[in-house]
Amino acid sequence: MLRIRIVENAIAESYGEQEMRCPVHLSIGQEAAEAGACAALERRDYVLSGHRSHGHYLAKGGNLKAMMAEIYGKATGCAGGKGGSMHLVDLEAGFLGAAPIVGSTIPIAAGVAFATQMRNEDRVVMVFLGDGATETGVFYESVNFAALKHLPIVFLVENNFYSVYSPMNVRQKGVNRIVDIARAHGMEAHQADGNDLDIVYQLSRQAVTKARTGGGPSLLEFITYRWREHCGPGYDNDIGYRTEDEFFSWKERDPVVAYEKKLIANGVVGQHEMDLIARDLKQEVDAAIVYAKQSPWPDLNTLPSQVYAS
Amino acid sequence: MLRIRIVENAIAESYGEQEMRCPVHLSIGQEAAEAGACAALERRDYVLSGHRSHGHYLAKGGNLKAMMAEIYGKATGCAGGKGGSMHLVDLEAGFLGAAPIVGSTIPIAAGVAFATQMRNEDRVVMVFLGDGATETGVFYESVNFAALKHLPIVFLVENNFYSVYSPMNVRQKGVNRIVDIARAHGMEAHQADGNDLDIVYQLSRQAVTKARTGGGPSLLEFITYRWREHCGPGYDNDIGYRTEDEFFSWKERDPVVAYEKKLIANGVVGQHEMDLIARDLKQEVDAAIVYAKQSPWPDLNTLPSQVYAS
Amino acid sequence: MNRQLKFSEAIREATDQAMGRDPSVYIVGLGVPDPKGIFGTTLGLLEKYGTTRVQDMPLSENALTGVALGSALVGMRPIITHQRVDFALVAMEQMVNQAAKWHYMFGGKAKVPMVVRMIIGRGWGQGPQHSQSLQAWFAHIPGLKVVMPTTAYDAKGLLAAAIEDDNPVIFIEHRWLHNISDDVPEEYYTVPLGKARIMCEGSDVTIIGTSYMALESLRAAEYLRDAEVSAEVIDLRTIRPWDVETVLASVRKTGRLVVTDTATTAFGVSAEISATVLEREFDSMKAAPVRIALPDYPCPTSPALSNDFYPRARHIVFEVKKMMGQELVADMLEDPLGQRLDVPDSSFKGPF
Amino acid sequence: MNRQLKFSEAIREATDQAMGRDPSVYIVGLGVPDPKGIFGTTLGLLEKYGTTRVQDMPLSENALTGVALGSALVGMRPIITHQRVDFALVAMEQMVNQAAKWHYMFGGKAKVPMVVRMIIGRGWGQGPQHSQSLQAWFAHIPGLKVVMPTTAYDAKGLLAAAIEDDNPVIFIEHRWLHNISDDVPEEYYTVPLGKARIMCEGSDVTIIGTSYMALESLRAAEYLRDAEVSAEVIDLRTIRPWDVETVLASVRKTGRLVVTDTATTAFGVSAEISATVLEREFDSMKAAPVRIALPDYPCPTSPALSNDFYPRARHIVFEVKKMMGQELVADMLEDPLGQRLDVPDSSFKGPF
Ligand SMILES: Cc1ncc(C[n+]2csc(CCOP(=O)(O)OP(=O)(O)O)c2C)c(N)n1
Ligand SMILES: Cc1ncc(C[n+]2csc(CCOP(=O)(O)OP(=O)(O)O)c2C)c(N)n1
Ligand SMILES: [Mg+2]
Ligand SMILES: [Mg+2]
Repeated sequence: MLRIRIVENAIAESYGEQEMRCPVHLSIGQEAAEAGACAALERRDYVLSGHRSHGHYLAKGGNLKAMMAEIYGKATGCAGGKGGSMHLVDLEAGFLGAAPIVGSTIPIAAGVAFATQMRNEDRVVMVFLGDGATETGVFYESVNFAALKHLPIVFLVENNFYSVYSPMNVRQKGVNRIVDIARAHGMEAHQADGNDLDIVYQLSRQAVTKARTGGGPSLLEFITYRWREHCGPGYDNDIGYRTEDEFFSWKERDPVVAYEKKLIANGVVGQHEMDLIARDLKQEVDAAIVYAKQSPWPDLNTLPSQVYAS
Repeated sequence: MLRIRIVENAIAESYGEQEMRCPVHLSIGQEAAEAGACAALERRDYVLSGHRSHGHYLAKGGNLKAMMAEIYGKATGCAGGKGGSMHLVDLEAGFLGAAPIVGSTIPIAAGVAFATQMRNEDRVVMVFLGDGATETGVFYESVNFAALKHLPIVFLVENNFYSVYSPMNVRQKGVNRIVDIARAHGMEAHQADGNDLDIVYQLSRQAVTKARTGGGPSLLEFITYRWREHCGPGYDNDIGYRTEDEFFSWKERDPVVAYEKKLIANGVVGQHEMDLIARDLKQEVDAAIVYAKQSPWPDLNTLPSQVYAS
Repeated sequence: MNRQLKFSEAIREATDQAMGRDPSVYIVGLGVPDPKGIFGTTLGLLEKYGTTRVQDMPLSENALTGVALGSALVGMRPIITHQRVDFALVAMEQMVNQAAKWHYMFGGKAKVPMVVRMIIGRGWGQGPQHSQSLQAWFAHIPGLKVVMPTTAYDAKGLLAAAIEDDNPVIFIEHRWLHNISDDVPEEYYTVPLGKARIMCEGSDVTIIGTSYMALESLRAAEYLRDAEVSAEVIDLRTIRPWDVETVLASVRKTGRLVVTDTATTAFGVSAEISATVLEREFDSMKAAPVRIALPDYPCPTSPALSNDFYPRARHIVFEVKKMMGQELVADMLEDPLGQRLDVPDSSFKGPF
Repeated sequence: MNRQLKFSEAIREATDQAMGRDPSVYIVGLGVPDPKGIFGTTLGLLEKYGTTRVQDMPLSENALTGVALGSALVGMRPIITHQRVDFALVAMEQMVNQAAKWHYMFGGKAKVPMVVRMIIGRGWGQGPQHSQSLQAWFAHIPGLKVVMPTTAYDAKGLLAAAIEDDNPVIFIEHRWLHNISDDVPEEYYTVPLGKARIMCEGSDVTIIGTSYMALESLRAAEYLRDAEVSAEVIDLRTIRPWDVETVLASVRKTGRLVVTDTATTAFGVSAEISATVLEREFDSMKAAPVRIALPDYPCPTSPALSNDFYPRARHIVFEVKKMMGQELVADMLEDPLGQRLDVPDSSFKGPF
């Protein structure tokens, strides 16, 4: 969780250098939902995601250097430079891919779960999506299919109240719409505080265990908040789609700080230890950025290749 | 209701002559849901439908001769022969159109309701769909939109258990999935016996009144049964996707006969009067078929016209 | 070796044999296991391979395309069927943004071996929403392959090759071909994607046909023989990648080009072929190229209208004679037999 | 009359004026009323026309396209916007099966006056799923009209004409044009759909451009002037119906044809234009036609790769010189300034 925060902050800081020449969607503020959910998975399990995927990639154990290099458009990037920030992949880590057409990776994840089920493999699939994605036709179709086939999948919704700059009230109605949709299909569903790492982990653990033991799919909706602008490194409270008050009320509920405090209060770790961990992580991230910057550009002859597999 | 039955039977009888050169989807067995729902509407209200639309067209007051001529591909057809059975239209009757891509007229109907609302018109929109259509992404998207905008619309689902030859259990899960989906969006929804004309009418009347008085959308799911084959004039219980037992149990619950019996039992009408009505209707239908057969073919120069409106 | 099989049976046999050879092949689609079995092309598979590998689905074409894709990512080889290409319009996003690009956009890390079967047709009052032919759309998308077999032999071999292929392959079947028979070997074989078939050799004009239009082109070549015109008919078989070299070689010989297609002419497949040939073989050309495909409006339902909607052999003959400077009989475009243009040969057992 | 306006402002002004003139015009799209206002093109409309006529929407492009259609059936004139054409892939069914055919399939009983605005672009690391250009798809569909303005003047006039039109019009804007200014009258005016604009006259070669490629074509014509080649540049402006007569007249004069496009070359718009010209003006042609558009793979994200993905003026110059038999300098395709090909002029204020 802290690692995601540090990586995202580092991206935000370096973005201004104009060397990351692709859009980035940072998830600062939402780390608990991402880290907590992935902590419930095994390495062999699969994760898919959408446009805001750095946190999911890292939480699932994706290679940090390959991610940074990808954002920098380098040959050493996880997609050889062809994908960029919105197309991360790390097959060894079970991060099967992220793609930015909202909603589109949801059925793909269901298909992965379908294959897993057909082959009787001991793997669970988790797909991350936002509140906006729950308005796409393909989301509902996928929920119906997963329920029908009793697939080993967890639909992990991070509800951060916005789709770009559009608030919930211009997009959805119904008090518990998202979980109720899942339940209408006979699927177990829970809504909970997405900024509380322990709660996220517990619910995710339950859902993953259920899926693993043949109990079928679940949907989890975690309420959280994106701190930075929708796309890009800055803040955008000033442009008027949300209030500073709202922003600060969420900033006070910083999931990273909250968990740190909890760990320290419970005596699991001391403040100094925490600082050391943070320092090490920062060094790791800085090294990844250096690695990315120093990596070679992809060779021009890779441009027309990989259109077709053979 | 009886009229729909008689028309559909006449189509079934004449189809073998091979002069109706287009697919037909008959709704024999489902007439109560169609007649009862449309009876709750005013002429100025709008209806849209899908592939199985003869009953909706007639119940809304669509011109019978124009429909028959359309099925026969004649110039006097309601779409000038360009549409056929799957593309009925009668603007004067408020039947805005039917189209056979499953699910597709649902958002179009929502759009009609949206316009009605924007212009503050006193009109309600009713869109007919089947149980299969509730699996299309666009159905859910439309329900979400209608609930969000509080549109004056009624989603009228005729659940006849089959999508072509596919039964519910290979397509959907959840005990009351269809109504629960609507409710998840904060929309009022009811499931009821679609073969009982009075029940259908009452629920439809409530939903229409609600929509008309600013109460927003509703979804009504009526359970019913298609007697004939999915597409075409015959029976197809023999091919194996459903049992004769099932078929006969529904045939015993014939909505037309049931209502006739009720009327007679309640002394509203006598058996002889009923027979006279049936005879008149049969004559009307026969005349419409003669009209259709005698009508001229569309002129070849209409072939490339009407691609663009001007 | 001289076993006759219908096109639809050839499709079924290819599916059956591919499923028998490779446990990762499965088939899903609306009605796949139902008693009609997608015009007979999937009959018997359920009994043989069971409900896991032969599946019906909810009326959710978009999600199910994604599901097929997802399963392919982890090693399955799905076949997904659509009874009309029109229905697949709801699934364009998955096919075009996702399936076509997945291999490229992840730098070759993953692959998507899947086959999307779609059916196109002609007439029978199906009307505007059940009669489109959208191969040009798919062919425009790098990352997809597009196959349109004509003969039963090719149907079997190309479907087998499509299933073996590691990429998303759009497999388009013309309903009027389903009942046409030819020699189809019993054993498993593949026909390579991307290779055209010269259906008959000729020296005066090159006629390109695909799918059902290859048959009309062949018929035209017969009529033309009587008029002392030697036509070479090429069945493209694969639209993307198409066999440029075979076509260019033919045009170098004939100097004349007629391209037919089952779809709307404007912005269609025939434009690409014509443009490419003219770019590459301008100096070989003795006459302006001609395209023969559908007119620029939707297909009407009434037989009185759709009758004149579809081009047939005599339209090809007419254009070729014009191109050769031969005398044109004024009424040759009218059908002497009064046969309805929207009704297939008697070998066809409708309905669609 | 000499007021300068940016393309994006021209779009906004056309929308504003159309809404002011006709109460049935409304605009809906993801982010339409948000603070960024679709790259500035919808800013201020909410304040002026209120929340009923200027609407955001759920992330449901398919349904909302149907909603727009439905409202048009009963007399509204919706404009629906998509920030990328790629996002509109989920809405193909409504546009192609429904909106395009509604008028025809009901025998002219109803009409669908609606405008679908879509944005295309170039580069900036948008990658494979945010960079497609699908005008060929829409142009292949009878019943749709397809407009692609280049100048701010045309953007305003063509959008106004599209809104007035009684048919579904696909209106495609290139993001690199949004910040380019030219003379735009304040008063309301329309530019007729279906008419090309001769951007500069010439006698040696006809260069067809649309949208952003019309600007590259113009630049190419300037370079060519130095090489004593007189190029006529035609901006098609409308892709369907396109202005065949203006193009043919030009080719009759020049005998040479270069067609550029913002999309994948294969099976694209440029094929239709090339094929039509060769069919109709074969005898006028002095050289083989050439198409200059995108290569046959998706757009990669890394600037090191996308740099070489997009054709520019010098690629056009190169092809024209070759066609004219002029000497070719070996390295002319390389950029002397080392300017990145995926970055627009300084007039562009990104990001996409
Ligand atoms: C089909 C589609 N429509 C629109 C977009 C543009 N878009 C990118 S992200 C986004 C918002 C998604 O909101 P949500 O799912 O809540 O995720 P969040 O950004 O809040 O993490 C939109 C509309 C898109 N990428 N795909
Ligand atoms: C998008 C789409 N997919 C498939 C079809 C083929 N199809 C026509 S009717 C139908 C069944 C629809 O079932 P339902 O909605 O329950 O209506 P019913 O036929 O029972 O009245 C199907 C699958 C279609 N027309 N459109
Ligand atoms: Mg969100
Ligand atoms: Mg049904």
